[in-house]
Amino acid sequence: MSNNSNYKDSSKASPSGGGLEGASSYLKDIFNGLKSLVIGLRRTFYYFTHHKEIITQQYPDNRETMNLPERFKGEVVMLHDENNEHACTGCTACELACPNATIKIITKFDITPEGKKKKAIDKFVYHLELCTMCNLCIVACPTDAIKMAQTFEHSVFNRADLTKVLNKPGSKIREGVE
Amino acid sequence: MTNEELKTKIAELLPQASFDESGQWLTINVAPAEWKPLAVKLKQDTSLYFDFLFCVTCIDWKTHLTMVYHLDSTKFRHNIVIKSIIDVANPAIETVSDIWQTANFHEREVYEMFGVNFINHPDLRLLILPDGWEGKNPMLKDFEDPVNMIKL
Amino acid sequence: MLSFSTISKSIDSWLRATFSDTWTMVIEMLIAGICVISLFAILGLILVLMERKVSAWMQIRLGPNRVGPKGMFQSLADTIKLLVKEGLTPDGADKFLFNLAPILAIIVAMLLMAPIAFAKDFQLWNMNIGVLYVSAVSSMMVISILMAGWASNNKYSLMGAMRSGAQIVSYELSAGLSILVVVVLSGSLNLNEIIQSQADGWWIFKGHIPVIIAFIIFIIAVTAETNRAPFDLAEAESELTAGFHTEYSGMKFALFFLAEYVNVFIVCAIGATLFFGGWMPFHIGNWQGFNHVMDFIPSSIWFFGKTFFLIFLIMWFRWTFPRLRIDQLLNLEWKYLLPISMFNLLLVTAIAILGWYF
Amino acid sequence: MVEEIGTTTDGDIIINVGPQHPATHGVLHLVITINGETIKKVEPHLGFIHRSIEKMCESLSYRQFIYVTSRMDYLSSHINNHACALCVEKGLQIEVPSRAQVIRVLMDELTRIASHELWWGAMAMDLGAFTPFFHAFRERESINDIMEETCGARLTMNYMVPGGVMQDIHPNFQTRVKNFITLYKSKVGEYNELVTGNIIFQNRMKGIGYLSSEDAISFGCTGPTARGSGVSCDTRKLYPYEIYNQLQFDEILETGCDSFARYMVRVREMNQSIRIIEQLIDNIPEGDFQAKTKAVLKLPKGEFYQRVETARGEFGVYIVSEGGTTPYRIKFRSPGFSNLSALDHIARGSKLGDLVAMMGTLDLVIPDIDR
Repeated sequence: MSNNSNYKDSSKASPSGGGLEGASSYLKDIFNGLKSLVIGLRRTFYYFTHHKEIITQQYPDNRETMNLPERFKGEVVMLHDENNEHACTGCTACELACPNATIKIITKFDITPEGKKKKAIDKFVYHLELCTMCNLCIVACPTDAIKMAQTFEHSVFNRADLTKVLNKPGSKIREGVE
Repeated sequence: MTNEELKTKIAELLPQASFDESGQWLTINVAPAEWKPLAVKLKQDTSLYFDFLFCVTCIDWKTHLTMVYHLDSTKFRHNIVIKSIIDVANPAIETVSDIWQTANFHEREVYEMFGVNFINHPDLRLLILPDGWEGKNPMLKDFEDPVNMIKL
Repeated sequence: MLSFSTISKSIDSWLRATFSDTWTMVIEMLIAGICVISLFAILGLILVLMERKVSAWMQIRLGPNRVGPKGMFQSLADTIKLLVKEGLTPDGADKFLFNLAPILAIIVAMLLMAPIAFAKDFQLWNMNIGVLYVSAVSSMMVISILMAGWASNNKYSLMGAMRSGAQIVSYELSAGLSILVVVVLSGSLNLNEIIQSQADGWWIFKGHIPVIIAFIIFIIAVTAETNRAPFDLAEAESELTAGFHTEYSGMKFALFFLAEYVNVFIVCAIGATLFFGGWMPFHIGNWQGFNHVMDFIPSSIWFFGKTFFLIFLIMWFRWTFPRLRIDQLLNLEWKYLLPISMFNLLLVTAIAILGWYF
Repeated sequence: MVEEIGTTTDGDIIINVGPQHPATHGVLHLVITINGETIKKVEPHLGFIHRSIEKMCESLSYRQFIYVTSRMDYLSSHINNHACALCVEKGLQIEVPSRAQVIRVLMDELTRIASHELWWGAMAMDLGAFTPFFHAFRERESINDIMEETCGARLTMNYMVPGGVMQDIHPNFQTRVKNFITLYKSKVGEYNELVTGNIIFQNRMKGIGYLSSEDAISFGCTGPTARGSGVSCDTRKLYPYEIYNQLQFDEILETGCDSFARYMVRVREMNQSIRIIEQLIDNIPEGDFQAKTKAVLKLPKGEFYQRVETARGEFGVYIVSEGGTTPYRIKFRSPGFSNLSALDHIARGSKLGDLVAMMGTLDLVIPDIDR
């Protein structure tokens, strides 16, 4: 069953009146048009009856089963091990690599047990609201201290919450990382 | 056509043009007043046939502006670059939008971004900037926008 | 067996026993009015949900599935949303006409309910010119669309309304001519008699190819008349944003929306009545046994089954085909459908006179 | 009422299509003059999403500016990045490892298919058929998943760096691309069933939006828009970059010059991209995915121009360097800007409904036009 089959292009000349040839090409046009519409209808009916083809992902419900690839660029995080130690030396390579001034590193001077002054990070400030997830800071980092996390639900009610300090309180640089 | 042939051919058309071959393509420096007559010839000459103007832009060198036209021929596939230095105080050059229709939009863009006045342009109005834009042309080097930060 | 007709009869006899004739009349009118309005609401809810599910499945989506079991209350939730939304009236609008238009649309749709036989002996008004009434009243729909388009003071609305005017007036003709085919065959304008004439088989089977052609033309024409894709030029989302109801919001928009769906239901009900025998079960000639088995299925189920089948057809078209252009639309009507249906009518008249149908 | 607003003396009506309009696919503003349903003039007003990317790039280093270009033509962001990386490499004369070249080309072609898929769905939606849009997204999603796995993002990948690509391909990459090719081949027939062969669609497309080849060249149209008018302009063939000169593929040319020709070019181009991917997917050479580059890139003084073929046409990057770490001036020659300028020419005299179809066949991406 199909409709609007007998439609013909207005730009084409209509078949010349009379004559078997004109009539047969007229009917052929109608038939071909009808056929093309039936083909389309058959395709949609196929999907109407084949529900296993449905590709909808029910997003908030499938949070547990959803697997984002490990390279997915969600936000920058700093890796801390079980001793609350990280690998950031405060070299500011990431700060320089960032195109948007997303990262601001505030350094301080630690006193080592030997009594020497050593440069270390005080705060690794990360402005998520400015970040475009371009991955340049991760590539620039010489000690692999930061990486991209797979989180993606970043909405917050307060804009200030998007400014994050990535090094955990009390954390210090891992031994041996220069 | 090779660069050498192009050079001899264009030198015939415009003896006072100077050439520069340091770049990717043959660059021809012309004075603003000479540009329009040359453009007509470049398009119409059967052995040159530069019918495809693929890029029109302007560079602000602070002391002067340079109009840059990139030309291609869909028949012979040779490219040239035309450069024309124009005065920064009173930037004006004749339009080529009647030769290559694509220049219409590109010149309107250059007009609002650099303030270059295209003489005889059929429709020289603001295209991208909001109507009633007052103030400097945004792509000039000394443009400062305190509201929307561009520099970091 | 409990059916609509026995219920209505018992209510009627009880009322007549309790009240005077005048009061019976008044109360019955009230009941009928309430029934029609609630049918409206229910139809709107069901059809919107149906459309969303049909489109979703054709588009490899799930469709509404959050509100209620399997998303069944989704359209109810939408209705509540539309009810509480602010109904804006634009500043430059002709306020009176702007507010009148959706009401007129819904009144037209309501009027069309009157002659439809929903089940055996269950009809609001069994008038002798039922077919004429339906085709006359349904063309009033265009007035509300024109009114809405004009009063909105919006160029998109106006263009949508003008398109719709040209479209509905044109397609009215071929719809009327294809309805006439059945009228000629059954020899009556009364919808009930048309149904009775199909007791030994529906017209679509009895009337050979001419009736099938008439049916195809009918379904094309009513798709166009109800402004449904591929003939939705009055709304034409990608061209006119929303056409004649661009400026409508809240409940006024909901009334247009409802009127569209109820119109679809009504034209499909008419189509089912004319070509598929309305509530008449599937009968084949004199096969008494078979016909008797078919009679066990309640007549209302037959009616709604056929109507919803036709509604599904119209939805199927909508979610498969691209839209026509306005000149192509008018070409289709005036150069193809109208001559064909005129010729078809001539053929059917000959068949009817010579008695060549079953 | 209606007379008061935007009506000219001879009964023409001026209508604003956009900036918010379902058919403009973005914030394009067209001021059209119509008489009844017939279009007399189309006048684009741009700038609603102009971010002055060229100016921004002047303050970004040669590594940094590449990511911004993803935000121009977001549907072929990968190819934009590619053009920028190539231009910087041209200036620095970096030899890109062959593995990186193959990966780049593979990604380019996947992007091209994804872009055409989206265009196909949106095109059908412009004409009022909603269903194809979702069917197109099914295939496009699987490309996006491949991108997500390897590049870490679905749309603005920023996978290209000067000298190669940012990361090596994911171990699953080859299998997933092969799965995609199987999926695509099983589904591409449906495109013809649903849209291409449909009589309504054909009648809506054939004979409208006539753009002669002379006009196409004069308006600077490139890509499928120009190839629909029979203009050979595939940069991959004419000015081959990367390894395109070693690959077997055809430049699709249609001579219809109308909307249907432009439509067919894109549909057929997808098959050519599949052909390129099939040639490369099993032949990714071993080696580095990135050339060794200095930490701070400094382009020598001079001018560098790189042309590539995006899904919409020829994309050009023109870098003027003064020898510093940031470009002195960057010009992006975007294909959409030139293609849009032809809209007025092809739309005059046709019906309002056809304007939407023409805009669809020009495949406009507004950030690409505005930059």
